[in-house]
Parts: sequence; C-alpha cells; structure tokens
Amino acid sequence: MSTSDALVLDDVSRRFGRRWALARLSYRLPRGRSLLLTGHNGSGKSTLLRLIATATVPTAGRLEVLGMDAVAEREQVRGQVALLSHSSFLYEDLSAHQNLVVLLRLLGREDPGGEAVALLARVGLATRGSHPVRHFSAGMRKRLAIARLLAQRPKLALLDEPFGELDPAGILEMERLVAELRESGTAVVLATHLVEQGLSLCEERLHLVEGRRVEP
Amino acid sequence: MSTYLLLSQVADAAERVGSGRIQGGWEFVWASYAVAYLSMVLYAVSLWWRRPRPAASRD
Amino acid sequence: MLSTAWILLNKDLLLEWRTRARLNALVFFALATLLLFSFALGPDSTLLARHAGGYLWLALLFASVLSLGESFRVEQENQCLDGLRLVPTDARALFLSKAVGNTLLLLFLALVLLPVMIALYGVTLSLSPLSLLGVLALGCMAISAPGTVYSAIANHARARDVLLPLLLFPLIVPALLAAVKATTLVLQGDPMGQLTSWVGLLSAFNLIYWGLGLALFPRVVED
Amino acid sequence: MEDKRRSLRLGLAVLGVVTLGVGAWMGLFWAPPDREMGDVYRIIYVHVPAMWMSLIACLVNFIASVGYLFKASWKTDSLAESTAEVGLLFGVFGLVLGMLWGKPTWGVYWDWDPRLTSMAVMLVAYMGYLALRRFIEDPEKRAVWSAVLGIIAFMDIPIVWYSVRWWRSLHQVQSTPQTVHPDMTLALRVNAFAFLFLFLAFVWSRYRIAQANRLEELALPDSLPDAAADGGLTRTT
Repeated sequence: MSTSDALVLDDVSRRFGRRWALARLSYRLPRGRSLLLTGHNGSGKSTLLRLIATATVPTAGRLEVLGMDAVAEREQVRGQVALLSHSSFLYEDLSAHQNLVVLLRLLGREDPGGEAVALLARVGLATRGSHPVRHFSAGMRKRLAIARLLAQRPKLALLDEPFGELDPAGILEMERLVAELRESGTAVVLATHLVEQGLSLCEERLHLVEGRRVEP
Repeated sequence: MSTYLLLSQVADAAERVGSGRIQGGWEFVWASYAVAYLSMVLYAVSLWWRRPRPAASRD
Repeated sequence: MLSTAWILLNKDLLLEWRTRARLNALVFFALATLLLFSFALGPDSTLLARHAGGYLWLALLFASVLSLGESFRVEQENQCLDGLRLVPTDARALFLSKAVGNTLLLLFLALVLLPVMIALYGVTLSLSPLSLLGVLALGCMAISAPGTVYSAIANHARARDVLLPLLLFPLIVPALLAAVKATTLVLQGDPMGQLTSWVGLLSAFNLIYWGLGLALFPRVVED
Repeated sequence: MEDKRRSLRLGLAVLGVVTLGVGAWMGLFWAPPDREMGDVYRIIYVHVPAMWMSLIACLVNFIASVGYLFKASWKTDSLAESTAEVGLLFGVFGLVLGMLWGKPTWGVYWDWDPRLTSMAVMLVAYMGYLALRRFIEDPEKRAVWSAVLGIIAFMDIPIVWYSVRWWRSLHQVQSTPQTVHPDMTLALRVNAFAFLFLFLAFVWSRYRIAQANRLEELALPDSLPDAAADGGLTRTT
C-alpha cells in the first residue's frame, strides 16, 4: 500500500504553543519523484522538512517516510534521510575538514579523512579545509552544510532554502549539486523562494499557506 | 564556614538546656500556629485569585 | 554505543583544545576562588589547612557551573545537537560522552588546583596520593552526571545561567558533603575508619545518577 | 458534573477547616503537656503534619512525573505542577515551624538537625523545579523536562537524608518523645487528617488552574476546525 510512496502525510498537524505551523496536511509523494515546497516565510515549509527529518514530531496525524513511521521508526528514517537546515549543524571552532571527519566517523565510514577531502573538493572548499568554520562566510557555510548532507548519502534529501545566501555562481553550483543528487537516485524535497530554479529540479509541487495546502 | 560557627553554638546551648523540663515558650507555640494557619489562608486566597475564569470573560 | 561515545568524546576534547583560551580562563577563575577563600578567612593557617578540602570542592563546584553550561552551549550554536541526533546518534552515547568529558575537565581542574592548595593552605597529605585521586575522581563524576542532564535542560530555558546552579546545587549536596569529608579524611588521616562509608556514599550517588542519566537523557534531547 | 465536583471540592475544604479547628483545640488545650518539653512541644501538631504533607507531595510529584514519561498526558503534567507548588507551601512553613520549635528547645533557630536540613535542601530543589517550569514556554518541552527533573529530585531525598545524618553524627540526634501519651497520638492524628483534607483541596484547586492554563496555552482560537474539538488537551505522541 504505502510502500510505493516516498512520503505519506495523513492529516499531519504540528502546533507550536498556540500556533498551528501545519494544519491537517495530507499528501502523498510517489517514490522516485522530487517535491518542490513553496510558500511564504512562516507558511510551514521548514516545519514540514523538520518533521520529515524526524527532528520534531507531529502533534497529530501520521507521517510515513520511505515506508517507515516517522515517530516509531525514527532511527531507521534518520539513516536514510538528510536535512540541510537553516542552521548549519557545524561546530564553529572545528575546521571544515574536522567537522566532516566527526560526521563520517559517526556514520562508521572506512576512511573518514580521505572521504572528507573528496567531499570538500566536491563543494569547492578544497583549499579551505583547515580553516575553522568561525571564519567562514555565509555562502561557504552553506557549501560545507551541503557537503555534510552529501556525506550522509541519503535516499531522501531535504533542502531548506539551499540557494539562500549564495552568490549567482554559487546558485548555479548548488543547482548542479542537486541535479547530481537526483541523477544518483536520491529523491529531493526542496523548499525555496526561487520557484523557477525549483521547478526545473522537481516534478511535484506543494504550496503551503499558513500551514495548509493550497493549489498554487 | 558559618556552619562550623553555628555548630559550636549549638553544642553550648545543648549543655545549657540540660535535662529539665522546658518552662513556658507559649509565645513560640502561638507564633507557630499563626504561621501555619496564615500560610494556608494566604495560599487559599492566591488560589482563589488565580481561579480559572469562565471562558466568556476571556478575550 | 561505546564507540559512538568515544567519537563524540574525542570531538569534545578536540573542541576544548581548539578553544583552550576558554579553558585557561576557567583555570584562573578556579584559582581566584581558592585565593579568595583565604582572604575571606584571614591568614589563620591552621583554620585554612583544616578546611582545605571544603574550599577545594567549592572552587571546583563554582567552576563546574561554568564548564557544564559551556558543554551544551557549544552544541546549540548552530543547533549541532539536532545535527547529531539526525545522523542518527544514540542519545545515551551523547550523555556518556558529555558526562565523561565534564568529569575529565573537572578532574584536570582539580589536579591543577591541588598543588596550589597545598602551597597556599599548608596542607599535608596523610594517606596515599592514590586514594586522594580516587576521591577526586568520584567527586568529579558525581558533579558531572546530574550536571550534564541539567545543563542540557537549562540550556534551552530562559535565564539559563541562574537556572543551572539553582537546579544543581541542592541536588549534589550529598555528593559535596561526601566528597569534602572524604577529601579531608585523606588529607588529615582517618583514625576512625570513616573514609569507606563516605566513599561508599559517593559511589552510590554516582551509580544512581549515571544510571538515571543514561535512562532519562534520551527523553531530554528528543521531543 | 462540574457543579458536583465544585461542591465536592468545597466540602473537602470545609471538612479540612472544621477538622483543623478541632485539631487546634486538641493540640493547644486538650492534649497534656510533655514531660520534658513542656508546652513548647505543642508545635508538633502543626509542624509534623506539614512535613508529612510535603513528603506526600514529593511522592505524588514523582509518580506523576514517571507517569508522564511513560504516557504523555496533560493531566499528569498538571498534577506534577500542582503537587510541587502545594508541597513547597507546606514544606516552607513546616520548616519555619521547625525553626520556631528549635529556638526554645535547642536555644537556636537552626540546629542542622538532619530532618530539617534535608527538608531545606529538598525545598530548594523543588523551587528550582518550579523556576524551570516558569522559564520554559513550550508546554510539551516543559512537561518532559520537568518530569525528568521531578524524578531526579525525588531520588535525591533519601541520599540527602543519609548524608546529612552521617555528617551530623557527631551531634546527638533528637528523638521523638519516648513516653507518648495516647491523647498526644490522637491529637496528632486529627491534625494530620485536617492537613490532609486541606492538602487535597489545595492540590485539586491548583490542578484545575494548571489544566486551565494548559488549555489557554494550547487554545486554538481560529484554526483546525475539526481536530480542535478536544481543545488540544489530548496528545497523540
């Protein structure tokens, strides 16, 4: 039944205090398809991504990610999903290389050092690997954060405003990286203001207004 | 620091009291009952003050 | 779980090394506290020597509030804690790494303070240095286990700098009593054989709170 | 339903006040003076019940905290909140009574008596508990974290008690009067039941306030037309 869908949202709601960030959202995303999330700031895009990533739990309703329950089987979901969030998840006082090595070691990889170097090269930070993150610009942090996501080799990548804070060249590069992800068989859920870029990368679209689904 | 100071005082006081029956002390008894009942009354008042108002008076 | 904890501990120690200026400040803070105690009590060296164990632990306790608070502030800066959770990382490994890291930091601090205290207060060591090390380690563990849980909680609250000591100090009163008594006995000799019961109390405290920490920490960091 | 509960609550309070009146008369005038402590011992009739209620409150708080962690429900969370506050009330004035008792018996207000000292330490711990609840806005997080805190603090009670007793072992621990007149026991029991009734009335009223606060924090004025029927007071997670 639901195993053919990458995402199943069944009447999902999420409340923060008195505010419903998501209200009774139902949606299905077939496997292998990618989803573009659009909507204004505060429309619930980030909350939805955090729910799918199991960073937070739905207040009501049921959420299935890749055929697994996002609450009961969250450990398994986390193994297959990666989130690029507004917060970079980076340690400011570690170097870019060390940040990646810690993550790769936690993931149990064979050669964390070598893999980290390769990842840094892939996102265009090869020469900055030994610099502490504290001295990075916003765009460089974004690149390192996407390297972090790539390191997790997810089946489903959740990207929250990946083009934000990037210069035009950076945006092009990010588009290339997302396209590469797609080609390698990773489904993408993309939340962005830049609808044009997003539409070229995704087949499906979900438009949110104040936590509800609206036809764009 | 002050702990040890107090301790020595206590030891002195214990010797002074000895084993005889304590005389008087009613003022402490009255004070105690007053403190106990007053605390409870004040708390009851505070509960009354915070009581849930019916929904109509809210907003 | 243990290997994850080991990786995380390495990460924390590396972070501590990269920000060693902060560590230095902590050491000087603890030293200043120790010095201030002697000013507060006047230059009566016998009094100072008699209560040296108490001052040592108070200095450590004050410093621990700073170091415990810091240990989760690092994780919050870019929501690194979320990043770790989503890897996924076992929350119990996270607790172990943080608690062990805090213990090591406090123990390091204690070992720095010890010679200063001996010089400043004119303390002599009656029992073996090894038993002193054991008491110090047990005491640091006793502060760190509940301290780690409380620091993770207080870090998300308003007024976290006030909240952590308010929560932690009453809780570790028994551990502090036991640690001070045991330290004093090690320094001044133990003719009545009381040391074992205080060490026993300290061990029981550790057992309970390391166990509780392992059991409850997953609920603290997960929603 | 609500009317019935209201009258039950009121009845409990009235029962408590009446019993307390009888208890006060028994404690102050009816019960005989103690052989050693004279009339000063009469403080026992308010001091000891207050301490008992405080301990009961800690116990209920612990049970509610454990219950919340096993199954999230606003009911156990509110119960934990109300018992912590009421327990703190009884504990604080019970402690003051202990000090008032200490002055004529020991010559000082504060004697580092193991019971009083342990109680003082625990009261500070539960003040921290209430402070934490106040400093966290998100109701779900507050509930989980304070439950963790409630468990940790409760486990500390016996440890504090033993450590303080050992610490004070150089000093003779004051014991309960050896020769207890049966009238004294009766007076103590009456007072204890009076306190228990009032304690229950307090906790119940405070619980209602807590539940109303939860409802307000989670009230959904304009969204979720269908799912909000239960007022958001049930959690599915």
